[in-house]
Amino acid sequence: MSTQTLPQSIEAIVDRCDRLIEEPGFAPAVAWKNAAPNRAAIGCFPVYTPAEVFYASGVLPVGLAGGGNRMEIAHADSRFQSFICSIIKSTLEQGMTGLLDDLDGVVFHSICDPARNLASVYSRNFPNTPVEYIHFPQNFEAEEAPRYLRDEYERVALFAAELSGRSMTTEDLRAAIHIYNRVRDTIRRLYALRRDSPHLLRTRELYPLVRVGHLLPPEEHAELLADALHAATTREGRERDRIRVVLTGSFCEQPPLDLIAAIEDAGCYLVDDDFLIGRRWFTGDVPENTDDPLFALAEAYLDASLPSPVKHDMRVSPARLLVERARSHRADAVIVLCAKFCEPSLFAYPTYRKALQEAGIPHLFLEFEEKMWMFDRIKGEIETFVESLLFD
Amino acid sequence: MNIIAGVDLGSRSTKVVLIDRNGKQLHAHTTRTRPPLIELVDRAVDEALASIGAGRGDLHYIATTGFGRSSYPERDLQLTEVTAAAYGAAALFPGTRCVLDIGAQSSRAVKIAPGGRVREFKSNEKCAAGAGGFVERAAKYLETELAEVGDLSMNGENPVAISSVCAVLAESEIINHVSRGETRENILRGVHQSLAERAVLLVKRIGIEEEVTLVGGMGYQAGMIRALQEALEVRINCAPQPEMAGALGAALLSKRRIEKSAA
Amino acid sequence: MKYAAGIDVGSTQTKCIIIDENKQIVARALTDTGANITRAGERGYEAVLAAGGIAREDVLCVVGTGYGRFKVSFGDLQITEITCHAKGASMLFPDTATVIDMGGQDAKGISVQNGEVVDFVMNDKCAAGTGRFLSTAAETLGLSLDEIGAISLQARNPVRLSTVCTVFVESDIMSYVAQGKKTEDILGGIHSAIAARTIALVRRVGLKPNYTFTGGVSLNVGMVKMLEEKLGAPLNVSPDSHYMGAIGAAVFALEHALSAAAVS
Amino acid sequence: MTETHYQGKLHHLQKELMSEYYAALTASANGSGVPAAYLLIGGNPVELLRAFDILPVFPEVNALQLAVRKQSLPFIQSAEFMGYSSDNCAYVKADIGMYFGGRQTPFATIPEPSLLLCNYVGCNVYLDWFGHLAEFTGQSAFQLDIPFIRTASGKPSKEDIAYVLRQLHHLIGRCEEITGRKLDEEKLREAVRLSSLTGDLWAKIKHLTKRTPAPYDAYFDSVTMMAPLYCLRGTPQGLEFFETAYAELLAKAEAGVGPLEKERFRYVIEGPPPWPHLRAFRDMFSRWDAVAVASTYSTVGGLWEFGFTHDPDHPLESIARHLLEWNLTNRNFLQRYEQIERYLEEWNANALIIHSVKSCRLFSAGQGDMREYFTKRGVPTLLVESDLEDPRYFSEAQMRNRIDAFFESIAHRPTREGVTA
Ligand SMILES: Nc1ncnc2c1ncn2[C@@H]1O[C@H](COP(=O)(O)OP(=O)(O)O)[C@@H](O)[C@H]1O
Ligand SMILES: Nc1ncnc2c1ncn2[C@@H]1O[C@H](COP(=O)(O)OP(=O)(O)O)[C@@H](O)[C@H]1O
Ligand code: SF4
Ligand code: SF4
Ligand code: SF4
Repeated sequence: MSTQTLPQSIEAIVDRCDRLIEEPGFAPAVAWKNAAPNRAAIGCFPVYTPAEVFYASGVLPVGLAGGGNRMEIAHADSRFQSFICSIIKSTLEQGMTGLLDDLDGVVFHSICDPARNLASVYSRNFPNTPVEYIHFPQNFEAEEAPRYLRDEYERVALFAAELSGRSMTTEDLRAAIHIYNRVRDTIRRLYALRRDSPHLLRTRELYPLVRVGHLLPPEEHAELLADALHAATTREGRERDRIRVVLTGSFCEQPPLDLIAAIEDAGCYLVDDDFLIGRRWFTGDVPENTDDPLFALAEAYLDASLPSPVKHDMRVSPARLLVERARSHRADAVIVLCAKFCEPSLFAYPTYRKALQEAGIPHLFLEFEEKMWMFDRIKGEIETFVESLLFD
Repeated sequence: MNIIAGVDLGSRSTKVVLIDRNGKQLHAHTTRTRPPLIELVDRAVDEALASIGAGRGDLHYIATTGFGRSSYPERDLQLTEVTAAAYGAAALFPGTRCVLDIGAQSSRAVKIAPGGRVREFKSNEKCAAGAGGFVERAAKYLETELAEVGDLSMNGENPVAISSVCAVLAESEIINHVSRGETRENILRGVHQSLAERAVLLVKRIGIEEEVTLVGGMGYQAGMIRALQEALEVRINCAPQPEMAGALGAALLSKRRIEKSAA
Repeated sequence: MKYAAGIDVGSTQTKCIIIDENKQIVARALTDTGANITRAGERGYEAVLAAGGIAREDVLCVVGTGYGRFKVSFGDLQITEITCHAKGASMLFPDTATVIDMGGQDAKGISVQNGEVVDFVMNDKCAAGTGRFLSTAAETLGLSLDEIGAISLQARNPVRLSTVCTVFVESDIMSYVAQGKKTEDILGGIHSAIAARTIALVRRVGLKPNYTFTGGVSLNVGMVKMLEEKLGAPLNVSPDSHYMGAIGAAVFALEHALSAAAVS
Repeated sequence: MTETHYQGKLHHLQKELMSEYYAALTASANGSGVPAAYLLIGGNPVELLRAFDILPVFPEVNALQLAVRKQSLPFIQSAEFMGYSSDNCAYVKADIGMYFGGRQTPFATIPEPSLLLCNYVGCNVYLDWFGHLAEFTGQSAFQLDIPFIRTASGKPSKEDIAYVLRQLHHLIGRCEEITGRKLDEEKLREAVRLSSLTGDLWAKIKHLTKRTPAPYDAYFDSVTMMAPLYCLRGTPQGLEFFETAYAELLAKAEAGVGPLEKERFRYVIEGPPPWPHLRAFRDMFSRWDAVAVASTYSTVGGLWEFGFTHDPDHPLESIARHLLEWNLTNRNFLQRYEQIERYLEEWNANALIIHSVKSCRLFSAGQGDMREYFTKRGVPTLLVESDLEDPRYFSEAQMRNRIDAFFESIAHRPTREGVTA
């Protein structure tokens, strides 16, 4: 159904993404659902959800990415205390205010204790909404782990089939892996472009491009990304005197768009980040044509997924990976931007700090909340940091 | 004359420092921060210039810092208060490696390189906050002038314990102590100790290195300096006009920028 | 005539009430709790006795409540302000189902049935979004507490606050001032933020009309309006709402005295 | 004045046995040659270690001991200086701070681990904690991955059990490497047998508080028995301790004596205790003649009172079941609601206290919902907040105000006979 018209400008594409992101509800998913029988849509917590398994079963996985800074939390904070991160509350709040009514179910998994308990609280508060929970193996060394995860995915596929009324075939799964591979591949290219020519693609632009993937069917997203890649590559621009920064920490709850812009405006080129890991979580393509594509997916999680503080792969030191990432991206500095009260990311920080100090890479530690509205304080911190690198 | 002005728009007070092209300080004064900020800065700078017999025409360059740094459109350079205070402290005490900046509402610990470049810094967080404003309110409960606070605290023999992390809740503790009949001296010393403990937590997070210089208005309070010295177990430098460090740093860094671009 | 007294030693102010045997309020006194909590109770008590021209011996029973209730050592009983606010509210407004109490250091929601507490919630260990927040805001803007409520009602474009943390609100306000925002819009934003937070808190015990608003902040007309707007329901507010804890305590004192008399 | 504390034989024996245990830790630290393994309380597989004569070290127990002795804060702070956040679990911070402070505590020198056994049971923080210990000690941690209970039945699946069993075999391999000895199956069976007897006694002790008055406080007194339950389970000393405890508590029950002069309120309590302020917290309840008849916290290491026993004939299977199914931490949040409901009903309690701790989100995330759930069902429920390790989060006046108001409010209500479900 590609309606290839005039090449669009990157600004126009980003603008469209911004609008989609800020619009409450899930109109694209609903349209997709209504376009054919045996389709359903499910909300998922963005980190590491196996989108392919759902999509192959006729279920569009929609990323739950919090409530942003316009939503007022009026109900959910009676269920989760003040020391729990915002995305937990805003997800529940969305449920309680009917904003998730277009979704046919929700899936959570073992990323952290609050998200796990949310699965229970969610199912209690919405007895009519099917809720699924995936256990990701935490023992990356065990040879039985891929098999275990494969079986877990199979269980999830049965759950998905119940929602859509359609069981997935091996062919379906191969096709789903194929389309998501395409999405991820284009995202990787966009990331590479930003790494090599950060003046051609701002993070404030790249971010919404990836983020709409939480809302759109993968085919549509793949197309949008391809257009964006083309537009960005052919753009004109001049590299400026800014510091190159790798941003890490905000893999789950997402910072406000204005905060991302503020970081850049303070004088940084963000050359890598871990935003939205759920849209791009493998380091390369997942093999499409194996006999058991479920197994291939499971193996890819264990051996080829991007690191994050909710994946506890003891074979590698996340802190060392961060240092390597900073080096390979020719970064002048690292900003650790953690969601307030996000224990996994806060726990990662001391090890990062030690490794970065030992490697002589300057870093700045910051905390944000999705509901942040004023940025004066945090801007002051970033400006100081930039000043400390620019002035001598 | 080629005068450089550094203006520090703090939450409570606005500080102006004038220097000449050799970096010599010509003038320094403080005025209360009151909106509108543009007029405030204009007036403060004019007054400063007038006091040394100069006028607007002599002003070559103006740098702003502090929370209101971007509110003054005529600025040539804007710097955050951390950067500015670091350069100011380094100018006042060249051996400084660690700057503690305690103002009315915020406190920060900054590790610096020789010359003043910031290496690492840490600002106070919510719930562990507590700065000059806390002392001001304590002084009010105790019906004491701010200017006396420092000396009274020096005379406290048995400082009271203040354990609340939140500065607001800590005030109720102060009230409690007053009701138990504690002396002003002991309470104020307790207040300074609790602020010093918070400062230690900040400093230790970046790692302490000597020399340590205290800047910001709290430097006027002898009791605060002593409490910091005891808590950190190091000697603390403090200038006679400690709250001017930011404005001075902004002016001096301007001078460096001017020289650099001339070269 | 015999009397009963309730003394509410709050974090900021001490409120004292004397009622007669018919539960009519005959005297009130409002004093600053100030530095000496132990003396605050006694001082307030003296003030209320003087205000009513009542002799100590004619008071059958005294109940202490509030944060400093244990300091009302001359009292006969100590009861928490939660129980007392429920009691007092039900005396003045018998249909009360929900009490919203906003004091100096905390905010509470109390679900009430026949004057008794069914359930209650308080804000967590934090001074965010309380009366103290309003005092700090007033101080930062150079206004008095009595004015801010009325000014907030003039807000056209209320600002959004990023925090209701009492320690950090000053910097938010200063930022808005630096941006040139109008005082009424800043105050409008402040009242709106606190009202929203308070309602979210009270919702935990169930938002059941009829509502009675108690505590010092009930004197703030801006907050009354804002809460009513957000609740979509009227609030019972009396000129004595600030005394509600003391009124409840006095009613307990009277009941205690009467039942003691019945026993003997 | 109400007596809020009693010191029976069991307390003395506890002190004696625990100091022997700590002496063994110190000896290991000083080179006695007995290897030590760090492991976590949640559903701990201590029997397996006993079979290899490996000393179990529970960092959680050490952390809470520090807190009880009011010595946790400096360690917490030194971890915060390393970059740990004030929002991170303070058990971890106290432990890491202590580790870098030379592993010296007032009760023992904690040995370096020969094995870091991360029995991941529910708590995701466990993974970070042992991951960091691994990074700092240069040791590799053994991740025992226990799938979370996520089925409607509340049971682990066949796949789950098989997966855990396979990992237990790997663990045995690791223990064999460390000790240079093959697994002695007889020894394992014996440890499991001792464990099963211990567990039975513990279950019986727990059922004693169904009586009125409850012979002991199922929160404040249970914690005395929890350290032996973890540190000594699977040994003859552990069994001896529980025999003594049961006899003593049974005698009290028969005599109709409880920890309070008069028992007025019976409550269930959810959440870990505020260790740094345990005494003050207890007194807030004693003032109201309120006794805890059941606590969820006492089931983090195992849920024996609901029918679990180790099976010496199937030692590994029963260890796997213990890890997967029979402990609080690996069960989902709604199973906890069921557990509390059973306590309210079968233990005849008339109120629920939720002590919500900031450190432990495993326990606390969602307790607001729990409050809502039980309040709606007519159970008077109070939620209070503080912390289990960090002394800074306890505000005595506020805590007391809430507890007083709560009991004032239920004192005025007609007393319930149990609670209608
Ligand atoms: N003359 C003085 N004597 C004692 N304390 C003072 C004096 N001047 C300022 N302070 C203290 O310093 C604080 C203000 O410091 P300052 O650095 O000016 O703050 P800011 O830059 O945030 O406006 C006040 O809150 C007060 O506690
Ligand atoms: N005249 C007034 N107008 C508006 N607000 C007021 C007035 N008087 C008191 N308040 C508010 O009431 C608060 C004190 O409330 P109160 O119920 O007495 O609290 P507490 O019992 O904790 O002392 C003050 O912090 C202030 O915000
Ligand atoms: S932001 Fe962090 S704490 Fe919150 S749900 Fe995500 S991983 Fe969990
Ligand atoms: S009011 Fe105090 S406790 Fe509450 S958020 Fe602010 S600093 Fe923290
Ligand atoms: S989060 Fe809870 S269960 Fe996990 S280590 Fe901390 S206290 Fe223990």
